[in-house]
Amino acid sequence: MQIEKYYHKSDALVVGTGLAGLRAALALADAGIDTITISKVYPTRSHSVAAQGGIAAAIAHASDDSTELHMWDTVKGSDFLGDQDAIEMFVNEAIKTVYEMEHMGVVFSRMPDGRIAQRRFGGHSRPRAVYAADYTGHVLLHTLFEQCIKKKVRFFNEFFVLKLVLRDDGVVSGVIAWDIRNGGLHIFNAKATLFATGGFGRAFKITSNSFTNTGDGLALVLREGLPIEDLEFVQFHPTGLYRLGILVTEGARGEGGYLLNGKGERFMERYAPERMELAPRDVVARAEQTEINEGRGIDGKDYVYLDLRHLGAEKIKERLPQIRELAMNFLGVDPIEEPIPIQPTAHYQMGGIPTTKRGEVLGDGKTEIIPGFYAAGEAACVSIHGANRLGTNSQQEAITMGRISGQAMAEFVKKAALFPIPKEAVEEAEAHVRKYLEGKGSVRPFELREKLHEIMTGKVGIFRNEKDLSQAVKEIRELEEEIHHIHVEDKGMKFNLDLQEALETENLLVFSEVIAAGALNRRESRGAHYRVDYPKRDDENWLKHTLAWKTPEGVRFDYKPVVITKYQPQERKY
Amino acid sequence: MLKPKWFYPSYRKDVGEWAWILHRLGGLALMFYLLLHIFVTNRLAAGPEAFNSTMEALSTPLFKFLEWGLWGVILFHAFNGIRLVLVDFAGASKYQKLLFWIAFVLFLALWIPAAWKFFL
Amino acid sequence: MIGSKSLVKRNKGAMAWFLQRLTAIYLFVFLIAHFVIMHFVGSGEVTYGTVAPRLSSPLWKAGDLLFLIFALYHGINGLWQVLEDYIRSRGLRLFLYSLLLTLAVILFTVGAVTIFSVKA
Amino acid sequence: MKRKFKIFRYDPEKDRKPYYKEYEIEIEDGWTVLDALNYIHWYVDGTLAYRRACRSEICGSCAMRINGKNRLACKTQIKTLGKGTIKIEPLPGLPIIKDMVVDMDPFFRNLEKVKPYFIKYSPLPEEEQLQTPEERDLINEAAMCILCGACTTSCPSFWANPDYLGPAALLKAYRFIFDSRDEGGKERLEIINDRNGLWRCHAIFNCTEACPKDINITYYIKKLQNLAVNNQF
Repeated sequence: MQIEKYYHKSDALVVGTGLAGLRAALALADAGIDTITISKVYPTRSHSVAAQGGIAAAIAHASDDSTELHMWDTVKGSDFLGDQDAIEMFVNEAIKTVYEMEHMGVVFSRMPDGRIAQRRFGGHSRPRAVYAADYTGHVLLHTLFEQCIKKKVRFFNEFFVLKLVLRDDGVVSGVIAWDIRNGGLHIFNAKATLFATGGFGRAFKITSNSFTNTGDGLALVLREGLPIEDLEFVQFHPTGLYRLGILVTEGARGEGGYLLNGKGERFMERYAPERMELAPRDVVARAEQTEINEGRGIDGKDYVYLDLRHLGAEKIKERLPQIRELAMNFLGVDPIEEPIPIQPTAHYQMGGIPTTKRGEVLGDGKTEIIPGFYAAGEAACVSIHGANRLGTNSQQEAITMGRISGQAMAEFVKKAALFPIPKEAVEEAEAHVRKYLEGKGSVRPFELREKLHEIMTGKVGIFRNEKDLSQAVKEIRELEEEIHHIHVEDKGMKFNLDLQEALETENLLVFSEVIAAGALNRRESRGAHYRVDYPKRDDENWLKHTLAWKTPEGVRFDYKPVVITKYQPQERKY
Repeated sequence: MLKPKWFYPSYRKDVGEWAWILHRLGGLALMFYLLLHIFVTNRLAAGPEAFNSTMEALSTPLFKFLEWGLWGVILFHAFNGIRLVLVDFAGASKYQKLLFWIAFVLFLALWIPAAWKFFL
Repeated sequence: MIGSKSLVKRNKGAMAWFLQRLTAIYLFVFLIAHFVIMHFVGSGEVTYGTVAPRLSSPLWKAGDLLFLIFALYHGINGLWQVLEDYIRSRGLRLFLYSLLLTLAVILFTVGAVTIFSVKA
Repeated sequence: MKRKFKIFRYDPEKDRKPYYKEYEIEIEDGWTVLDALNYIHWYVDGTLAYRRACRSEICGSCAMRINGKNRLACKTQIKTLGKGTIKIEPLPGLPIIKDMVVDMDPFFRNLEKVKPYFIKYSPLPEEEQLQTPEERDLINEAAMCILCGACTTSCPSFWANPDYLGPAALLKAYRFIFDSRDEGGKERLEIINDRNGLWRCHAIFNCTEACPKDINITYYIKKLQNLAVNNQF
């Protein structure tokens, strides 16, 4: 079989076109850098588009607020695992980000006097979420896409990255990608490469994430022998539509929605008497799961209700139109008249590719910067979110870190040289595709995925324990063997969805082991990571970031300290 | 370069598309009729005899029937035209379906009973 | 947001669109009146004797002339709109446009001759 | 419950011309057309190609023609499609890459023609530009567009003449022209006031019928047409 090869050169390369990727591309274009973006999908299909509730910034329009408060809320929300120097920078930049986005034309919801409106969100002590009804991510992503069109960024849409080119001398000089539409290998050679490849929700059975969120960036980085930070912290969003996991924004609770169990009780009273439904997500998701596990789900089943009826038809239609539409279409429930059946859904990865505050990727996870390699957004771990992210901080992080990394890249590119891509890298990528196109296995990609879903949701979910986790690690490793026997039915070059799913499944398996092993390794409960057998936070032994490497023998761990500047760890109560 | 296609007959048509198709075909028919009409009435300029003989030749039942058909085409084109004017200038887009059915009922009500006038 | 009075200089279809609708309203009224007079009041018989006296009054002449102009505008422009939908090549568009223009001039001349030459 | 699907198939590498293939599968209550396509792809025929991403009506990937009409597969509940065989085809009017996958580039190229981005010449304030809720309401619905392409590819004017900007691009123009903060309205109006622009809209309403976000696109195109006419005087 003939596989064509195409070569491209540019100064900067951005992989992923969600909020982080597009913002970085825009920063690069603003600096006059020739930029290529690569994406598995058309930019407006990136999963940032599905973010709903808002974007956090202490602009203090709806109350007294300050960056200090935002910082404190974020640090506390992170269960003190967030790096405080990064958080401090982040909350200050956040305000700039909101005004900057407004200047690009984002249609934020407004107060009667014409200023930007804000609303409450979980874990934030003030109404801090700047929003556009319940489609904030949509307007932000489209606005950045529009600005990139204006600046004539070069888009390569529907390309699947097969390999990150990390040269022997430790320099990243581009990526090698598969043209989904027409087949063929495209070799992108650049002075600097940014990974804004998003999250890994699709490792789980019930997830709010798009089909595209298969954590490809993480797998590519792990394959090159680089570490990943804090991957055991998986955020479960408390309100996913029952059985589907489709996101119902926290803004629904921010506007005043209640959570009810099978007995009709507002059960959050028992778990977070002060903040109630607006406690951070880890707390609410655990509370829900506890109710369900103890038989107090609706009719004893595995869901609870999100009740919006008391908000009234007008408020629901104005502030939460999309939620209403989704509930009506997928569950046949009109939130104006009935409560919405919901359950926790895998939502966000707190960990990721370890980076500095400028988005530079750390080769050893600690201090050693890889020349020409950057990461931003959900794929990266600066660690702003620590062990648990607060709602609305992710869109803010994606855009803010996208901008900062883009600017850092622009500076780097102006001084850097272009290093060629070694022949072996291209051969490796080609072999990777050929393995599937020419293989004669018997396992279908989706069979493997379903097995993985069962393991991840069943054993690496909200409540974790030693036995399940060690079993999960073992089973994932077995699945990784099976990937070699995979059978791709479609052997064609044009839009081969089967091939894409096989490649994605392999990626899922690569990092899922790291999640499970990391969860097994961390013998404490902190933020989103809850060990039934170690239910207490253990600052003495575990106030540190996990760094994990893939090795043939299993996952290897190392640690780095948490940066603590202003706030000493204390008990976390809501 | 994108290849244009004249039409997708299999695309599921709602009233809007039906209205457009009928309006367009009716318009073409009316344009053709206008052409004939202008030449026929021009016989007036040739004096009474010429005109009357032409008119006589055109008073067969077939022409009566065609005239009745013409009345129908005009009615549909006219009422749907009013609907379009309302959509264009009065922001009536949200009511376009209702307006279509009103136009359609008016068209039928004025067309079908009018048959006796043409055939008598 | 743009002010509603800033000027777009070249005519790229805006006026044609507007006039199509303006003429439509006149045609709607005139044509229905025309049919009612021709077919519903009076004998329905069309001879020089019944038609010519009416057409020779100056008021009718003016109305007819206006009708001729508007109907031709509406019809030719409508036809042009249809052609524009399906024809993309600039050259062919130009050719058809001149063809339609010629047709309009011929029809106008023939029609105008009729209107002015009718005597009671 | 068993349901039959008649699916458009075309792989330019293998097939000389397109054909339809029937699949009968067991569906569950609450399934959307996308669920059915996934099932067929995963368990019945791995060579089937289509686009999908968010599966929650917001990314716009899975627009296709279902039972003759453009819709989002992820939004279309199977139970709303009656009892007969369900026919699935790609969006009309765009080049077909494979099966339900069409080349969206012409669609996005048309979008790019209308300067689909915020334009401001006067200096920006330090903080936000003010905009009242009423001013924002003017463009709220138009800003909901997800660029799925269902509207433009449902338009007979676009089928016949792909140079026509199409409803999606015009809606985007509206979203900026009627934005109280934007200053590029005049130049945008110059672009869309064109024989291949605004005036190819004949109020057929297919776009409005097809829009999965229930945006009354025709209404906004009409507002643009009126604005363009007013600017003639």
